[in-house]
Amino acid sequence: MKTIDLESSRDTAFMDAVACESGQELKSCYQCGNCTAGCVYTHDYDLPVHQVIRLVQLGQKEQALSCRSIWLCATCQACTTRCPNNIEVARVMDVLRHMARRQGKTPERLVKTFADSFLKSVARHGRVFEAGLAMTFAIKSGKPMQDAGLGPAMLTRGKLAFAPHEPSNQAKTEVAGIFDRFAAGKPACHAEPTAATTEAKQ
Amino acid sequence: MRIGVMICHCGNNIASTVDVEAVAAAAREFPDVVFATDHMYACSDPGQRKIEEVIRELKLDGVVVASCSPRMHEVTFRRAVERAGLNRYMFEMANIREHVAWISLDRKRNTAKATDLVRMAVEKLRVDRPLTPKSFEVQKRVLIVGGGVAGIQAALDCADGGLDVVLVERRQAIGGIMSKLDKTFPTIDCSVCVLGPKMVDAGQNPRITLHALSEVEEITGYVGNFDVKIRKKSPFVDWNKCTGCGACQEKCPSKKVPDAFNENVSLTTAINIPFPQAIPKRATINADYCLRLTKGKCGVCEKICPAGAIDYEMKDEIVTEKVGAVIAATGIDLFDYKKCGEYGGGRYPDVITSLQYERMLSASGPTAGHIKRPSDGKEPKTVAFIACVGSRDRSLNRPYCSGFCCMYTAKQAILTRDHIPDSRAYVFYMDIRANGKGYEEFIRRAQEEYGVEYVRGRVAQVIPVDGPNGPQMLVRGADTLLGRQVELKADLVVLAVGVEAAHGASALAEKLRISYDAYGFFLESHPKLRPVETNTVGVFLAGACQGAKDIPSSVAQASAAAGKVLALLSKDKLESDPQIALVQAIRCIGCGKCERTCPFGAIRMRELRDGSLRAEVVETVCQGCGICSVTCPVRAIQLQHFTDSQLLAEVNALCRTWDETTES
Amino acid sequence: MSVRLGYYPGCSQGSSAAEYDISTRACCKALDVELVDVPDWTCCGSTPAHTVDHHLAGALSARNLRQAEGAGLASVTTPCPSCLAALKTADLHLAEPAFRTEVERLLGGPAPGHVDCKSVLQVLYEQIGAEAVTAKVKKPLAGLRVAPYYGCLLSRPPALMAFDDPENPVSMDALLRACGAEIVDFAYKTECCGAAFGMPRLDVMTRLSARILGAAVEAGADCVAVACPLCQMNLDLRQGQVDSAAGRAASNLPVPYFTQLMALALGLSDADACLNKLVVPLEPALAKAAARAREAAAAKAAKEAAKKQSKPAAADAAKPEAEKEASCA
Amino acid sequence: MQDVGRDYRIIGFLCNWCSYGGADAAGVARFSQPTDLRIIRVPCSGRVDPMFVAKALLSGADGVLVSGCHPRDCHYSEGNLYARRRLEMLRRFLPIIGVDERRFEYIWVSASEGARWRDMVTKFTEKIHELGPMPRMTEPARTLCALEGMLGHSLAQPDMAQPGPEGAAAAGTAGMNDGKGGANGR
Repeated sequence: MKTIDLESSRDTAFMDAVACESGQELKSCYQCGNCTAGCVYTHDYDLPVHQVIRLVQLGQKEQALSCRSIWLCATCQACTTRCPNNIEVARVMDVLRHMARRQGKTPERLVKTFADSFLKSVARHGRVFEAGLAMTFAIKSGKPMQDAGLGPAMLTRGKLAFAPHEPSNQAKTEVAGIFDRFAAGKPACHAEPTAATTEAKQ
Repeated sequence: MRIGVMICHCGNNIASTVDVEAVAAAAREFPDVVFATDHMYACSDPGQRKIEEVIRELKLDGVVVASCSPRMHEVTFRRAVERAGLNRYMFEMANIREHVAWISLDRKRNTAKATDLVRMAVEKLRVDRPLTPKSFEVQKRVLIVGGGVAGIQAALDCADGGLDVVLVERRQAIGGIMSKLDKTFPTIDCSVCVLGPKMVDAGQNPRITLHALSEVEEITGYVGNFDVKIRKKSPFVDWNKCTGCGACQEKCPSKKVPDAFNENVSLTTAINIPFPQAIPKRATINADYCLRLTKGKCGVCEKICPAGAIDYEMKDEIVTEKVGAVIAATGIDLFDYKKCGEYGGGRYPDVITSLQYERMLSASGPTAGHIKRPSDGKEPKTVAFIACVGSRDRSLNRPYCSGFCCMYTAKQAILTRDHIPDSRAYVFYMDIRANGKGYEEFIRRAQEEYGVEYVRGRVAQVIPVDGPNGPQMLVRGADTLLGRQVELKADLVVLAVGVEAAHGASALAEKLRISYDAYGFFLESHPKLRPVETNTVGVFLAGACQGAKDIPSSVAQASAAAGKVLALLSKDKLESDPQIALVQAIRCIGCGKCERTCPFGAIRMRELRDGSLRAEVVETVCQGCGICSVTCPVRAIQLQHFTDSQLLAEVNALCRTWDETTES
Repeated sequence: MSVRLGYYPGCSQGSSAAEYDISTRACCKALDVELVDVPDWTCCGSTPAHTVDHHLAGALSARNLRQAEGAGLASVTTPCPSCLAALKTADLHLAEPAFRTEVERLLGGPAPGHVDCKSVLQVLYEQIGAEAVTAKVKKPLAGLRVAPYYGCLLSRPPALMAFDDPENPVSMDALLRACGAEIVDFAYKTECCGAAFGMPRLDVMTRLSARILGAAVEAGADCVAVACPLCQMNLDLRQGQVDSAAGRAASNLPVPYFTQLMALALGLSDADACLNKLVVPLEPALAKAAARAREAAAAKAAKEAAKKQSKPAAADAAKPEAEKEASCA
Repeated sequence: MQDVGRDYRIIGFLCNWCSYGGADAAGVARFSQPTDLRIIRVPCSGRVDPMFVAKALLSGADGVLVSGCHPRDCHYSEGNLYARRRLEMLRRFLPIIGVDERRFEYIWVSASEGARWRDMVTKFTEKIHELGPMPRMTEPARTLCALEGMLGHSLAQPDMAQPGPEGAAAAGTAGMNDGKGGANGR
């Protein structure tokens, strides 16, 4: 394993960005490992949660953003619930994933594909059109047969609506608008820690 | 008036962010100031001699020192000026370290602020008056609250020093937490063998009056003369008659009473003597479980008691004691393990606290020293210890380190391997805190000699599972050194619970008029230099009530507190602080407002010949708060050294200087 | 008492979780909880949104809160924990000026004020209560052994959800006990089932769900009661995938929504419980339970009879008991 | 905190046992704070006469902060409760005599709360900077006497602690009766 030059590889801008976008104070993490201990996804992670946090503490942007773990976190909140230092760990994992996306890093392609297809469906119909989502994903994923077996079971039980049950056009345009403005890009984070977040800390 | 001023560098503590020469220069221009200089260390011997020198040479009648907080060195400097023949109250201090140099790096502003503070001090000094303390008799007795190892040690030391001691213990026997321990680290001494004799001494010493099953109800008065009201709870047994034979305990039909002394891992009887070495060895009836007291039937103990000591009608009793000093030694309680739901304490029988485990290890405990897990009484082969439960945890508002859990956990792991040679002991820890004599060595013994497995990482969760032979607890942890998730199927899980201030500690603090921190631990009057004193003169601290401590530290602090008390009460008379209220009779209109507001009853109304009333301050009782000064409609009563004009002198000093700065 | 609340079904209630929607509405009606649908609601963004961007997620949820606010609904309830988490998270962070500003940019309009969001479970447990439920039970689920599975989000993180015990929730236990069911010791109440990984990482999802189903079987449960459409889909629809991935025989463990079980106990029509929508049928479990209840009742009756010889007085008191048991079984 | 040429005039009355200790603790912990505050040590917040505060504000202080022990934690058992009652009364009267009551605050800080002290001082100082300098009062002395009337006090009377030297007397009460207008007999 290659040596980390703590000083030269320390990306403080990155550290600040994570702190700012997540509203979490990572300096207060003392690496007890509770998050890792309780995380049911550790089994599939390439880096345990506490080490992901550690990388951020040391400003190791490249490594932190290219790990698979940040894509495999399901936000089940076990870590956040049990952190002895009141750090919303899951929120930090979210933020790292956001950054990785912006950098075009996607070690877990299908996870990204699923999220994208889901949101596309929402953007088009205002609500998720499950059948449509399943189809699109099946095709994009290159594993069209994975869930094919489930089709009949759902159909016979009327669990698979063929047509999306959509809200009014008005509502659909509003939702579409949200996505358009989001695509138009957002300002960099300059969020001072505010009421809710500081409160949560106490 | 001739005033001298000394500005202290305090090495570079002050000088690095305050231009002390400039402050001294400015001071020379202040009214009545005939001398001003700066000095490297005003509190040092040369510093103090310099002060005395100047006072004599320049015939000063007042001195101002600008240095650290008066809470730190006011006493020091007052002694210095007194040595040079000045009255110690003709001295003022400006706090330019804690309140200036240490809170800002802005040299320009700091210097201006320091100058202001010196000006305020000078202006006050100009209206200060010499005061002379009076002396008063003291009670050569000491009250000690709490009969744990600290309280016992303090009691014995005070008694040895010739003081009468009143020892108050909330529970029915003294000994505290130490009496529940099996062995002690790092020597693996038998705990009760070490403590037992001390308990006996405390019980037998003619100088020590022991009030067990009692609590301090109220405490009034002041150093040298405290009046204490003590509530002696009714044991429903006349302890003067009871011989502690235990016959009642054998016959008592109510046998389903949780045994508090055994941390509720076992049951006892409604009437009981908590443990064999109990001091006082007297029976007590638990009113919540006694059939006679709850249902009106039974009465077996009364029938069989050979001494006829049982008294179901017995009521609480209030006794009053006069003492000259108080030592608080209320110790600690354990963190409630139920608050950590993820470990299932209270839900799963085989998840227990370290103190419950300690009782199991103890030969006099419920299992007679054999480790048997609660669920099925089987001997556990795999025991998991989880450290820092309720310690170093902000989410539980317990951010502090409890200090000794690392050590007792190592001890319990060693004892486990001792009791059950074919067992395995795992310790899940975050850091090992072993900063005591022989402590680190002890930890290493646990690891090397006894093969205790240490796993670095907090445990997330404990859940019940079916093991090969019977139910087990699945411990889900992490090994942060490997960066891996780890799991352990344990037969027994021991939670190394942290400590909290004893419940009710803050209430006692309010009765004693001492301060306590956010967690209920009592506040010492200076963390470094006055660790056993409190802000209330005559009240001292011993043991863990001041902050988590292990046995040696508690005993050491207890002896320290005893030493302080002995020194204090070695004098036959004490000097009263002259900073008390004084009535100007010609101004007093006898309205009696002051008498009504004084929290200490230090003011009484005296009737003159013409029948009119005048307020009068009882000097030994007045505590010098000054509430009366503000209450008096005609300002006839003034707190000496903090009079209206003295305080306003400081206010004016500030406002006036500012007028100048704005005009200039 | 009657309660009036805004109702946010969430997308899956229209299709994959239709039975949850139907049984929820039925139970609420029966328990005097008036549900007013949030007009023209849209997707809350769910997990995918917050994995992409917090402001986007905030805006998608905020739109629905605004709809509720507009309809004069001060508090909203939703059966879906994922929706709930999304709505509550948005509501919490809208208190932060910076967050609010960006969300309003995305909304292209004003963001809503505070809207109180609760899960249907919380409403039934806190605002109706077990006692009230017991009072209305017509067909107790006597003998039915249920493993209550809450999923990860209902009570976590406690700071956000502010409901029940994050480590050992008991609300569903209480409601189902009130319905006469027997709650088995189940240590996996809040263990994550694999959530949305069913499609992208089936292997991950099956590994996690396998542990939960396994634990429930081990605990001797007749069925697993759930409160989340995603959990239900993973444990029921995908049970086959789970079992085969775990390389074991079919668990055949029915996974009804807790509202379906309540609907049954409250004696609402099967259509309202719509059991036919479950992939693993519940009926066999119900039959087994009924048998179990009958035996228990019989045994009890026998005991009473035996007692009667000795102490006639006691038996009379117990007799109606026994009959009641028998009748409901 | 916005920077101005010089410090504002902020006077603090701190009880010796809790708040003064808290301020010391903040210093010992090297918590950086605004420099404007000048602290006057009193035995107990119960010693703080509302008239001191009024006097300070009317003689040009921009803000006054009084800090004592937390209720129930008072070294003199109830001094801070008297303080609270009196100072609350004063706060209500300030607007009447034309002083913005935001310039005056009373708080509780214990000897162990260094961080809390830092926060309190910073907040108060920032508030005063927002309010800007205290406007000059016309005839402060008369206003003061008016207030004395309202509060049923007479600060203007010379007190016993100054028998002889005029200097002392002047320093003591000059501000209270700067020249004429004062209600006192001298």
